[in-house]
Amino acid sequence: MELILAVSIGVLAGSGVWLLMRPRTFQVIIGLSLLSYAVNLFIFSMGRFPVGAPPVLEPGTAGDPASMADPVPQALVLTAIVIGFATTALFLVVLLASRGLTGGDHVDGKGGGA
Amino acid sequence: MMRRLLPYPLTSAFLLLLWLMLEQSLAPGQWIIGGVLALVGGWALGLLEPERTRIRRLRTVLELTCIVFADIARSNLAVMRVILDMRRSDRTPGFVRIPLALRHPGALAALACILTATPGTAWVQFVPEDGVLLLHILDLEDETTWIEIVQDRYERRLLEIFA
Amino acid sequence: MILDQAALTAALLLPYVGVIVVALLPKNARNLEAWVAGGTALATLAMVMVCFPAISIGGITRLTVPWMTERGLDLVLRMDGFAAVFAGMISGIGFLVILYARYYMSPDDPIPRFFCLLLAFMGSMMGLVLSGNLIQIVFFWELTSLFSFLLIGYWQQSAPARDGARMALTVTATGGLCLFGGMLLLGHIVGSYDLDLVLGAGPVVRAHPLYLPALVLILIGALTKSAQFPFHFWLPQAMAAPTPVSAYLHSATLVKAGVFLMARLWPVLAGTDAWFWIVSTSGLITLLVGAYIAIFQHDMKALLAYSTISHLGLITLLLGLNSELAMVAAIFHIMNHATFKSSLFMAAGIIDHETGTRDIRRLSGLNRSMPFTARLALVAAAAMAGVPLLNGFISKEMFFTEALTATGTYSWLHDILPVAATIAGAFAVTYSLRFIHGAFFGPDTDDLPRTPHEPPQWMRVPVEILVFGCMVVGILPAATIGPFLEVAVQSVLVGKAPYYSLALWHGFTLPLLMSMVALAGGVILYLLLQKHLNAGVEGTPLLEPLDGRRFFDQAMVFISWRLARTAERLLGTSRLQMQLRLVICMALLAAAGALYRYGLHPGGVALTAIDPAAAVMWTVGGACAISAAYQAKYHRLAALILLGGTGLVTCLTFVWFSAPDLALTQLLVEVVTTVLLLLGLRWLPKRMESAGETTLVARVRRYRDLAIAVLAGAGLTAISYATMTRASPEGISRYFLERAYTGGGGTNVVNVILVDFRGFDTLGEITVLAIVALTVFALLRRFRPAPESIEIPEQQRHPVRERRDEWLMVAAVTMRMLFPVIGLVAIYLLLRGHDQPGGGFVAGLTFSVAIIVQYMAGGARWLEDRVRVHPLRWMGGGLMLAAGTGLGAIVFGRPFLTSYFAYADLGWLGKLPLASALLFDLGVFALVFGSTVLILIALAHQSVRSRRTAPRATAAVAPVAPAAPVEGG
Amino acid sequence: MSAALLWWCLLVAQLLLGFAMGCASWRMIRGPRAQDRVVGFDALYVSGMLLLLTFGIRSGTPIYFEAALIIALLGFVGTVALAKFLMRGEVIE
Amino acid sequence: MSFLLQNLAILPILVPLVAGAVMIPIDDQSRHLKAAIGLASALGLAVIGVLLVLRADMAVEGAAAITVYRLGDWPAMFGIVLVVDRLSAVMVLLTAVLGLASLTFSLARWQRMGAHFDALFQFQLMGLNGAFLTGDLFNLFVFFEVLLAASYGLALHGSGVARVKAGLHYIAINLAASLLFLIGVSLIYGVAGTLSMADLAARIPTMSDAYRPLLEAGAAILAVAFFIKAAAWPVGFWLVPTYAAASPPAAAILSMMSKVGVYALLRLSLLLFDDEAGLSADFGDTWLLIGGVVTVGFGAISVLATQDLPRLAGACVLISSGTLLAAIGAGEIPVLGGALYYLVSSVLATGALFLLIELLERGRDVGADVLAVTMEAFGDGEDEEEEDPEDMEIVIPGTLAILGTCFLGCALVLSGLPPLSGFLGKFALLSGALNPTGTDAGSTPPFSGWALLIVLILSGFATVLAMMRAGIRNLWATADREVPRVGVVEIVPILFLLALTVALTVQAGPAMRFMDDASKSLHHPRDYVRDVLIPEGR
Amino acid sequence: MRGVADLPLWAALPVCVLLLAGAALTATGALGLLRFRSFYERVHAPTLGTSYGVGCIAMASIIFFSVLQTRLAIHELLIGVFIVMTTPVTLMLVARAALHRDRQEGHD
Ligand code: NA
Ligand code: NA
Repeated sequence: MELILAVSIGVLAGSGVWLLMRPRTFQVIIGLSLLSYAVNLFIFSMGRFPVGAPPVLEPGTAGDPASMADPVPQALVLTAIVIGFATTALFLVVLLASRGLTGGDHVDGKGGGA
Repeated sequence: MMRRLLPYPLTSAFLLLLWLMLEQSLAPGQWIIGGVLALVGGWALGLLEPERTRIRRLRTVLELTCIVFADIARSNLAVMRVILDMRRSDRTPGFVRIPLALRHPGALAALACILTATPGTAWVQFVPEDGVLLLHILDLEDETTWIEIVQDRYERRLLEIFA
Repeated sequence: MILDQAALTAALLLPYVGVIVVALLPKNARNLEAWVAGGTALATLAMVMVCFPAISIGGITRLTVPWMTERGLDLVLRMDGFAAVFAGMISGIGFLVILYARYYMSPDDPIPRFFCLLLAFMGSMMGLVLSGNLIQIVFFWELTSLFSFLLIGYWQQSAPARDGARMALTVTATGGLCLFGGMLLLGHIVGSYDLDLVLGAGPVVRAHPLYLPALVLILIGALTKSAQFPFHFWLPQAMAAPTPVSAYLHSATLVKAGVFLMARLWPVLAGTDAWFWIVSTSGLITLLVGAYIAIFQHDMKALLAYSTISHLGLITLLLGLNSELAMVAAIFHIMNHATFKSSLFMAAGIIDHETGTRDIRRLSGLNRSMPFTARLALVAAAAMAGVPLLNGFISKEMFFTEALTATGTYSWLHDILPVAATIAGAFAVTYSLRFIHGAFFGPDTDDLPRTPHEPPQWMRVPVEILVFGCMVVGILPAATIGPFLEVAVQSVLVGKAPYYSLALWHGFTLPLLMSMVALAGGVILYLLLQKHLNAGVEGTPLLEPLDGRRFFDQAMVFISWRLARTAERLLGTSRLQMQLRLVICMALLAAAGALYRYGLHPGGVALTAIDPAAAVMWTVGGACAISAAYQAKYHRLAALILLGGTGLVTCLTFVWFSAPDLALTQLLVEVVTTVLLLLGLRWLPKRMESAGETTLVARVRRYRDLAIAVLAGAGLTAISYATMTRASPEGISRYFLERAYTGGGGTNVVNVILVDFRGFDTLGEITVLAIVALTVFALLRRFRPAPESIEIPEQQRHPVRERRDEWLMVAAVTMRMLFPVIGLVAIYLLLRGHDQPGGGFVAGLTFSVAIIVQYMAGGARWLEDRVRVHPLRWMGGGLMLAAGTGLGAIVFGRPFLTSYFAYADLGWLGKLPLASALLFDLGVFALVFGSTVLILIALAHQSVRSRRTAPRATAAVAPVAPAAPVEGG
Repeated sequence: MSAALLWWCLLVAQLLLGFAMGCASWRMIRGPRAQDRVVGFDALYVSGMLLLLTFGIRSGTPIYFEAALIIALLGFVGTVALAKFLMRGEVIE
Repeated sequence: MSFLLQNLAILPILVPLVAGAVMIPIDDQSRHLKAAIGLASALGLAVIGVLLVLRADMAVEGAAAITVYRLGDWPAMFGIVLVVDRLSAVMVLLTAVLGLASLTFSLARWQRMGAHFDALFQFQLMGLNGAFLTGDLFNLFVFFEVLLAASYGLALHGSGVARVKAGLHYIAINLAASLLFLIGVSLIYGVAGTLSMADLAARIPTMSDAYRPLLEAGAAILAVAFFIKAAAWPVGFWLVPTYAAASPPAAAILSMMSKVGVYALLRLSLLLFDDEAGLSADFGDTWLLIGGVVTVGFGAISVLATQDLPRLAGACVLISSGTLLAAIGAGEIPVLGGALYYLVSSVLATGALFLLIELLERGRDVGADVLAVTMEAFGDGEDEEEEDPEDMEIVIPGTLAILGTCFLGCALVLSGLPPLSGFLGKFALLSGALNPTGTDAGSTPPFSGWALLIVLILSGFATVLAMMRAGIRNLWATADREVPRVGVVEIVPILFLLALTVALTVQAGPAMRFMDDASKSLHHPRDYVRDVLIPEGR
Repeated sequence: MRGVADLPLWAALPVCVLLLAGAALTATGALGLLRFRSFYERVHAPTLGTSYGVGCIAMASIIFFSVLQTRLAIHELLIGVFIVMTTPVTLMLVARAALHRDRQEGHD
């Protein structure tokens, strides 16, 4: 299972990195999104392997770290997801503004509709 | 007064039920919270000004429900067979136009739910001007059968309910 | 002692006080400004004189003001004899120059600036000579460069002034930087920057391995400042400055700073072969070349400038000879040169002022129209030529003596020295003759811009005083300048001053013969050159190709343009692709580099069994990701959909590995992002898959990128695999699991972390969201779509004439029904978040989806007629609520964000959880809702807005812009 | 006994649902037209949601219910937006 | 009062947060209200900054003067803490000063060039302060995002082709950097099990060998992220175009931004990889030195290669970043002390320069033309704003002379020429680098000393050349230009910043002592660790 | 928390059957998505999953949790309700959009 998750992270990251290096703004934004997934999973994987052990307590008890997923990476991923969402929105609007002002969708703002 | 307070009693009731099911609790506190939320939900819906819906005959509702469940079950099997046995060549998919008398949006939505939930029929277009519904049928043996099924089995009952 | 120190301080500060006073005076108060400036200079001179008695008996007046004491940099004012002589020269000649400038400068010039800069320069020179700390010397050194730059460029509207200033600063400031480095090294060698300590550490310094680098750096500084070969070329260009500036800076002060420094550090640095070779070679070449070039100048000021270079070369040469007597001669000549050269510049200025030209070829016979000035110039020029009975003669005699007796490691330089000295003397006679004869003698001319006549009396006074000085010193050296020279020499050589005699007549000696030969030779040379000079040819014979200025300009152009731009192009990039590529590669290299040291091996924890369903799931996710990467260029919609697929699989993974909160959040973000990207997709240009063949270069580039991408993916895989196969370290998470309920009052540990343990993160995170929403809003207000996407989308434009088709009607019924339902679910998620999966963020997103669905069902106009969301209020309110919850704790005397919770027992109604965290979460909810709606709706409104303006904007493009009915639902 | 039975059934069911996801994603990847992808996307969401439910059964906790509920309730929003985009060229008019 | 003092550490974050939050719903019409709130907040921040500096400096000789603020009253290891030491205090003060100046400057016209400028500005201050104060690695990420998000907004403030084009690059690269940041932080968490910087520093010396390679890989990836933010070569090409395109008040505050990356590297490298960090001691120092030197080199090239004033200022930021990186890499107490002094002076000067440039170039702003076209085509009537430059703009006499003097001041500081603090900063840095063990005779300077000496002298040379060229072209060679209309509120902030560099020069002794003390305590991180991890809180 | 092992056989049987039936229906539907040749045919395929596919699995879940927690846990019904409400919206709109696109391209 570790291998599957690790490979998945790698595949997502590789796809994202590939897109990141492409010349069209839309490719970049999709690449950033894919990379975000990869990074979120990566952060998540730092909590190791807790199948079926969500960090939700029974009222009035203390949780047992041995039988529960590490909640910290989860909290970190949550923050990362939110921030990723925000920055995706921002990047989208900036790429639209760039598209509007330069007439093209090249990352360097060159070219007309091509 | 009552109408101001509770413009959409059915919706509000549904919301209350929804709340209780979500909380999985019948505690008095949940009734109160659910009730308040249901009221507020009704007003919120009122902002969007949907057409008011009065459901008349509960018996017809029940009847229709049973019919639909049965139809869906049958269609499920039929479509499953179609998919698993692709070599069958006598299947002719196609469009069928069905004139409808139904105009109430809520009723139309209900019909859409029924037809979509039933495998084998797909709602494609409805033109309110002349009331023609365009359906796509996976296994169209006979157009008129389908027209009858829709008109007699579903539309008639919906007309009754949403009178 | 106190009085001396006070006077010393005043001597340094007075010029700067003067600067401030002059700067505050009104623009038109020309006389007042001159008075203030002149008064300041005189007062400064007076202060120097006050200090002198104590110094004349061999004392040193020191005053230390703490500055950056930790680094050995204090403001040390230190006056010894040498410094006093220089200070007197600076302030005295400064006063004369100010007096002269009062009459020289035109009323149209910005006078306050002139006097300000002049006084500031005087202050910097004072600071330089009175410094008792190496770094302080550099400090004032660079200040002199700076103010001389500003003074040379005083007439900033003239291109030569700008160019001259630029060149002067380039050379001298660069030299200053080298000097800085040299001084730092010297300080390092000595272990202190204090001048007295440094002066006492000569043997240590000369024996140190860093002596040579320090020496070279310091000498570069000194030689550039004193315009010594090969850095001599800037000085003539500086003649674009007003003549008083030339008289002051380029004769008496600025250029003397270099020789001052060499003399100052002579006890420390001199006495080695390196010193001898560098300094005396440079001096000798400068002496000869400067004098030679001076002969061929037609501009009086240029002639004087080259002669200055030559005389400075002489001084440098003397300093380079490693002999105490030569040092005496050098100091003496510094003084003499200051007097006669400034008077000559002033005379040239008077001529320029009264005739309108300085061109020796045009000037002629001024002896008749301005006889008094002519006499003065004649005397000064004679001093420059080294004619007996004038001061220049005596120091030149001393020079010749030194040239003959120079000792040290024997070298060929010693052989040619007497000859070279005589030749240089002859050249000096020649150019002096040319200066005098060319301008004042010969026939009258009426070819001048102005009719020449004597200048105002007060303009001549400074010249008179200086020339008087030349004569007095020349006749009675021992009685006049003797004591001062003695004090200076004693202080420089720290008590090791040799015997020397300041007399006019030493009998018939070899030096006298050399003087005579030089005088005669100079006259003969002048006569021989008559034809050439009268022809008025520009340029210097033989040295034409050695134009330092041209080299300099070319070098500058090369360095600052061609080299820098090429380097910037090669070493930098403005392309985003390359930048991102570099970012990725650097990250890869950094991680690989760090791992290289240890190697990376999988850890020892037993692997978890593979779950086939998860494997299938992830095959799907990976396929979606790769296809999205493949399709993103031509099939944007497909890429978007595939991205959603990957997102879903990610979300399922979160569930798989026990993170329900993450799954919820990811899911909602997924939904909102899809809508968001679709809203944006409308504005992107159409992209058709071109069948054109790709070039080889493009293909290679793609393979390179592919390799990088594969490496990046593999790297991340390796790291995460290595970590996952290592046991979890005993970290902080145990605490959270144990304390979440007892300390934080919630059972959903993740939520408790988010709103309590690490609520501060969440506060920051929602601020990010708010910021982004505001930015998006601001940016979209100025949004200008591309012309071709302003039009109605293709889908609505195509000539399919349909009957009025309420295609959304049926769907809209359901979508509207869902409005309260989704809202209810949102509140459900909000309220339970502290104990179960959910929470403010998820709830806020859900609530915003409820609104977005209505926007999609009814259209913006329709919905906003009925429901108006005020996103900004939600955002502001939410943020304030979240921050306010934290502030509440402060009110109760606890740190910010300290949480409070209790379960209120409401009897039969059940228990009501009361937690400050819920309030905080409510703030999160409001903010997330407001921000998401603001972003999405602002984007959606662009369609509405551009549609409103579309007919106007497209009118020029297409005559018919069909406006389809837009009301849906 | 019941545990083993349930375990096997869950495995088969999850594999079947995984297969369903695979088919749906195939449609998303291959198209051929945008509407095919959208339909595939919708089917992927439903299959994923069902997978979640089976996973809830497998782990014996109801804690994943909300995630499934959210897919059921809001999964359609993305699809509707896509459909609207296909139809009208913009999502919100 | 004690109430305020007790919570002094949180105020630099809280004050701008509340000010920004209050401003969000306020209508853009009520600019004066927003300006008042913003100025009040900035002034308050300046006062708080002064108090923090005073408090941080109060400690007795030797003892670290560290204030720890436990958010949520959780123990430091588990909750997030704010840590005020000399370094963070001085950074907060610097931020406040720069913020005050740019905000005042913006009142003349830039405040009106786009929506929500004031709120974004406050959030920018909040993000900067948070990044300087936090003692938690992930919280550092969050505040990085806050300040970056705000900087995106400010960099794009006013829109226009140049800004949007540069902004797109800026955002794309910083998003990539943020992802690297996340990878680094989470990897460190994955092997160290903690996020608190102090706790991390306590764990590293005894860390098991199984974890160490991954820890160092995480730190290396994190360092790349910080290198990007610090605009080091070859990952810093975004800086010059972005800063050059940004509106002046934004650029001025952004000049603080690149220092955040430097700050993070400084803080973490010294805290986590000190001499006691076992195998990881001095991890990455060489690369910091190399990166810094190369960055200064590239900055010097850029300085020479540009004709354009804003780009020139941006290149100066590069040089200053590189210098600081190299100084950190040198790893000596006196070098760092000098570097901190240099940092303060160069930030003040670049801030002033960015503000000044717009005044010098006023009247030929290409961006403004584009803006006008945009508004014409898509003016929405009620939501576009372009009032006349009004009351704020009182034309002052001698404008050109004042501008010239200001430019001269900036140029002097940036090129390290006397008499302003730039020279002293370079001197302090270099004397420290050449005499790391004090000014006792006989030792040979270390390699880093030579590197710094050469690099600083060459970059000084380049800056002098470029500044001189620019000054001549913009102030001298344009005799017939019309005098730009400059308001008092625009010139006062510039003079204020330059006055501070003068104060820094005059008070070089105390300032340097403070910086050396800061450097000393940074090089003895065990005190920091001990003070932060004191078991307090609930 | 009690888990899979605690379920009595009488409850496990219907749960198993329902699970398998639901999953099989959904899988068949997805297969149809793969195998049908025209778009309008493919639209039908997912409805297998969205009708009784969801129904069966939700019912399995209801039985499972009700027995396990010894109380009626019927909230899974909501999933069914929501699916039934929302699927028509999507499929209707997608089919309509496809029709529109086909007509635009002249296949009317
Ligand atoms: Na939550
Ligand atoms: Na270190």
